[in-house]
Amino acid sequence: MISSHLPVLQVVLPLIAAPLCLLLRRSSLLWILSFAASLAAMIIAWLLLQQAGSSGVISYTIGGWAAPWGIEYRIDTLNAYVLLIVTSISTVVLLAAKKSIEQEIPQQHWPMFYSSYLLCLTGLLGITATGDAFNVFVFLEISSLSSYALISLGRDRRALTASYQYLVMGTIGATFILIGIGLLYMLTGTLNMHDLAQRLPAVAQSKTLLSAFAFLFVGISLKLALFPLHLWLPNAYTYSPSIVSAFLAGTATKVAVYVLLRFIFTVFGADYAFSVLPLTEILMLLAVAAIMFASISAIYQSNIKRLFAYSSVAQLGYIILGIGFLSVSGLTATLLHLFNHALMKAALFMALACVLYRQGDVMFSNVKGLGKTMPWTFMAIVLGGLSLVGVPLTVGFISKWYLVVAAIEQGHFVLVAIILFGSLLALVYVWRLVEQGYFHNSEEDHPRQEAPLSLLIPTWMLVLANIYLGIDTSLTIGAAEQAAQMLLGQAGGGSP
Amino acid sequence: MWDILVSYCSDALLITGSFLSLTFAIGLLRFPDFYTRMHAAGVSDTLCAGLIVLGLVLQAGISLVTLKLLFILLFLWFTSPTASFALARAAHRAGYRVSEQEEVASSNS
Amino acid sequence: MILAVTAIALLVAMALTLVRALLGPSIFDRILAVNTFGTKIVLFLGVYGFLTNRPDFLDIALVYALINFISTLAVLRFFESGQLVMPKDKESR
Amino acid sequence: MINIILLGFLAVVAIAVAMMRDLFAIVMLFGIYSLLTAGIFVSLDAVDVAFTEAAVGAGISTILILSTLALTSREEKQPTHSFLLPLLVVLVTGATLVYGTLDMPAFSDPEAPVHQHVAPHYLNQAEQETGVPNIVTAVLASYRSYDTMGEVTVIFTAGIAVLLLLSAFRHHEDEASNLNDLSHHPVLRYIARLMIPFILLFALYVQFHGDYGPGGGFQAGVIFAAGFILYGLVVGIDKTRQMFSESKLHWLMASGLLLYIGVGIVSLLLGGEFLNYNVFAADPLKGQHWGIFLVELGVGITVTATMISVFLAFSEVRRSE
Amino acid sequence: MSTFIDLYNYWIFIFLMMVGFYIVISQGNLVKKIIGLNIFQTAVFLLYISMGKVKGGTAPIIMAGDVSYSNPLPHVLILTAIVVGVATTALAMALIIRIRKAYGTIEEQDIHEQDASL
Repeated sequence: MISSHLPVLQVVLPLIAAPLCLLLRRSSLLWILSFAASLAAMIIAWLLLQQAGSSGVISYTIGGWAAPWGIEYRIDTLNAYVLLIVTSISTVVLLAAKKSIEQEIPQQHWPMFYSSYLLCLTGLLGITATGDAFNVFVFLEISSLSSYALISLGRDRRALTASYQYLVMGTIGATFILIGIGLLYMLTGTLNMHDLAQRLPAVAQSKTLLSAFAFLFVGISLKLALFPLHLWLPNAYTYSPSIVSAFLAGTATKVAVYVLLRFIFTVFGADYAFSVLPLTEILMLLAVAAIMFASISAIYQSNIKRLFAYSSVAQLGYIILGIGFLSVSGLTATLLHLFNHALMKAALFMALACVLYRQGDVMFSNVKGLGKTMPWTFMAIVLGGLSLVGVPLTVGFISKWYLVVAAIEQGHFVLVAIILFGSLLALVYVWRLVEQGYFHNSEEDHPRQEAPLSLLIPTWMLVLANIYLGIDTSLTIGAAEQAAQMLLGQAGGGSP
Repeated sequence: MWDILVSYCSDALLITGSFLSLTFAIGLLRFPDFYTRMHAAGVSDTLCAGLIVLGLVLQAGISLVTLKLLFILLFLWFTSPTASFALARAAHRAGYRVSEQEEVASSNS
Repeated sequence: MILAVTAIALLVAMALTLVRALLGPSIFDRILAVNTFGTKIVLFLGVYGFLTNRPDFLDIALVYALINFISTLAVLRFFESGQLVMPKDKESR
Repeated sequence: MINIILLGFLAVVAIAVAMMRDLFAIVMLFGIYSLLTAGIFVSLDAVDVAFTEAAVGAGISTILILSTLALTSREEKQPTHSFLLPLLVVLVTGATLVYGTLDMPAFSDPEAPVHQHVAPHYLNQAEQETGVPNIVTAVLASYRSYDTMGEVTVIFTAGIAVLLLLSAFRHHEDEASNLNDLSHHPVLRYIARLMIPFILLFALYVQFHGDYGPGGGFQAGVIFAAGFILYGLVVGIDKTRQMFSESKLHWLMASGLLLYIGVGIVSLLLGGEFLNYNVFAADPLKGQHWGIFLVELGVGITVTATMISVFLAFSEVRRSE
Repeated sequence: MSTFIDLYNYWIFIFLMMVGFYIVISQGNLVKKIIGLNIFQTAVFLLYISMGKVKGGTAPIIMAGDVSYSNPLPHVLILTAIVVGVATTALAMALIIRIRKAYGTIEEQDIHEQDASL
């Protein structure tokens, strides 16, 4: 009986836990409850991925109202895959959260912190699971509002302005999305994505449809921090509490990429999206600009969190680049990098949480000699960095490999060069870290002072996942390829 | 017979109310200084609101609608004098005097 | 018919009030105009309900009146806190 | 026709907001803007929306922005940076939309696709299927009740976020709150106290009459909260706080949302889909009735509690740095 | 010509939307930005509601007799959106109060200067 309700439980379980957090007075219970909710969500996501893999699309009608009248949850391999990414990152991050929160956030705020965290998770899961266009907007706002609150909790006062800036840009993005959805509704009279997909070809010539597409694209790009709309991201990631940085870096932009994929491929259909606008060229241009500009910016940062935030913008460039190829290998690369980048960035930000825990800050001066004083933490940073560069035997290599293959397939040799050059730039900023950590000694002679195990173990879980999934690729590639084929299969029109 | 009388009364009230509200609105626009303008607005708010709402009450007859109308009237009658009182006091405190205001207004327009 | 005339009269009155709100010149004139405008729109909605034969929608006018009252009090409190009293209250226009 | 005039007013007000520098005047104008919008909603037959916009836009938003101004500053500086780029962005956006309008169905055309597919089902079937004559309520609380759950969650999230941001800055017990209350106006206090019971009664009416007329949990919650905000304004913030301690408000905020989710979970346990009210009673109509009643109640509780705690949080911020 | 009048409504919304959007991205005052954001959102709400209007229709509360009603679905969506809007406004205002406490100003430019001088 339970198994048929999994799609909705996926979202509702963390949602129930959120108000409960507010009622709990014991701080130890808070963490246990949040972790349990997240873990349960992860297990459900895993089960859903299995179900979707074996039986195709799972449809769940909420309230018992059939699809276009009521709201439908529609899970296929793509959703389930993204759900798994979000829940697993969230779970591992929560594992480390307890210690880090104790240090960074005053105790009176813990119930509300965990509550906001779970609400953010709920929002992200809701966006991913739903098959209703307006429902996307509602859950988008849940996740956005809670993430504004989470970011503002950073200790630096700049966290407040970062949060404000994100609030303004995020709301503009959400309003654009709202306009787009409204125009789609105006043309078809429906809000269900599947239903929209079937009704849109009839109005494909409409100028209104083109304008709807433009608004959705720009709105989602704002949420996705696609270059040049990324301005909110570096500040938001830099000044938020470490745990929040790790969580958001691993999940928020990934879900936005998912929404973009969903709208381009499922709702509009690749045929429409890529024929009405020179989408391939636009995506490739923006992606290349993101890779070059953000990687170079990253090199000049003195705050390591900010460095990795810029690197996130660059990595999002790779993810977007894959969409532009409009081929199975390109999309596979996109989806792989979605997972892999989530793993890398979560690992790196968690390692930075360890550094912050001991050093109090994450400037370059703080990592001097860290190879000696915090060897495990620093090793995690180095391995995560190598994965970012795309060194073989790490996950970063796999996704870059697919990307290069996709580029060669279509004869875009310039892009191949740019991808490799981007990796070189990544190597430069990772090398700067390595140099500071291993070849400089800190000014004061610190004794060896490793981060507490409760922080270190989750970090290393992610680092090891980076390596393990870089060697045994069957899990991720299998799901990614299946999802990519499904997306392109839909491009032909009609349902699979 | 009674019905016709009531409907005439209602019409008369509505017409008077709308005429007065127009007149006072012109007053609000044309009067020279803040205090006279406030007089126009304050009287218009209470008097016109009373007339128009009573006109509507006569149209509605006795029902839930009447009750709602009377509550609306109650709120309006509380709001407007409160606001006028507060405004006058604040303006006075801020140094606006009836004579002085004229100069300020004319120099501004 | 009479109702329509009343509605139009109220609309015109609203327009005139709006002009005062925009012209100022002092902040007090604006507040005054805004307040009157609120009253007018409540009356307008009441009349509009009768005009469209659905007087049960008076609920909305009632909410307006209530909200108008409360926000007037909020403004009043703002006054009392001394924030509004500024040396020379003139717009840059 | 009325619509066009009101729209004209709206455009004028919007331009005035853009031009003015005095934030206080801007907030007042913004209040007018909301009222006008609500008027247009009424003339476009969206009475429920007008209800909400009046209560929220003209009421809650204005009060919150005013409280913020009281704590910050009122005069806006002359912006010095270039306005060309923003203007360009805005023009491009506007042009995209104008381009989109060229193929739009004519305004209020009953043949437009919007009125063809899903909406007729609601208009023709909803009353039979849910027993609620107000179709907006039927769609809101039954067909798309999951969206409404999301809406309650949004309110809850915002409440938590505001508390998270402001609770550390509460003034101490002995310190006076940032704004004087109006308790030294005896007449005002008397009138307000007289009115509060009626306001609460009206809120109850809106809560439970939402099936038949405009209104529902959200609007009722705002009016309920407005009653207590009025109390706070004229009798004193501290007195209101005594009525609603922080933990009580937390409890209320959470319980409304939990009630809503609980309805969904119970329907799961009874063998239906999440939020399928038909399973609550042998007669589906009766089940729908119960379901809609309970979720609206949940909405009302959470909205009331959140609005009150947000208002209190804003009012209790201490002014000194 | 008839299309022009038919679309007049939409164009006013677009104009309002542009004004609101312009306030958001061009003004330096944090409070005013949020007011602009509200105007921007409200214009979108109007767009939705106006697409639900049916000529000669009335509010979608079923009455006796043969009446045509306006489309209820946009109303439902916008009810939700209004709530989201006020939630965002409340959060933004709380943030502004905190920013003012931390920086002593609510002008974007002054904040940038303070951050840059660190």
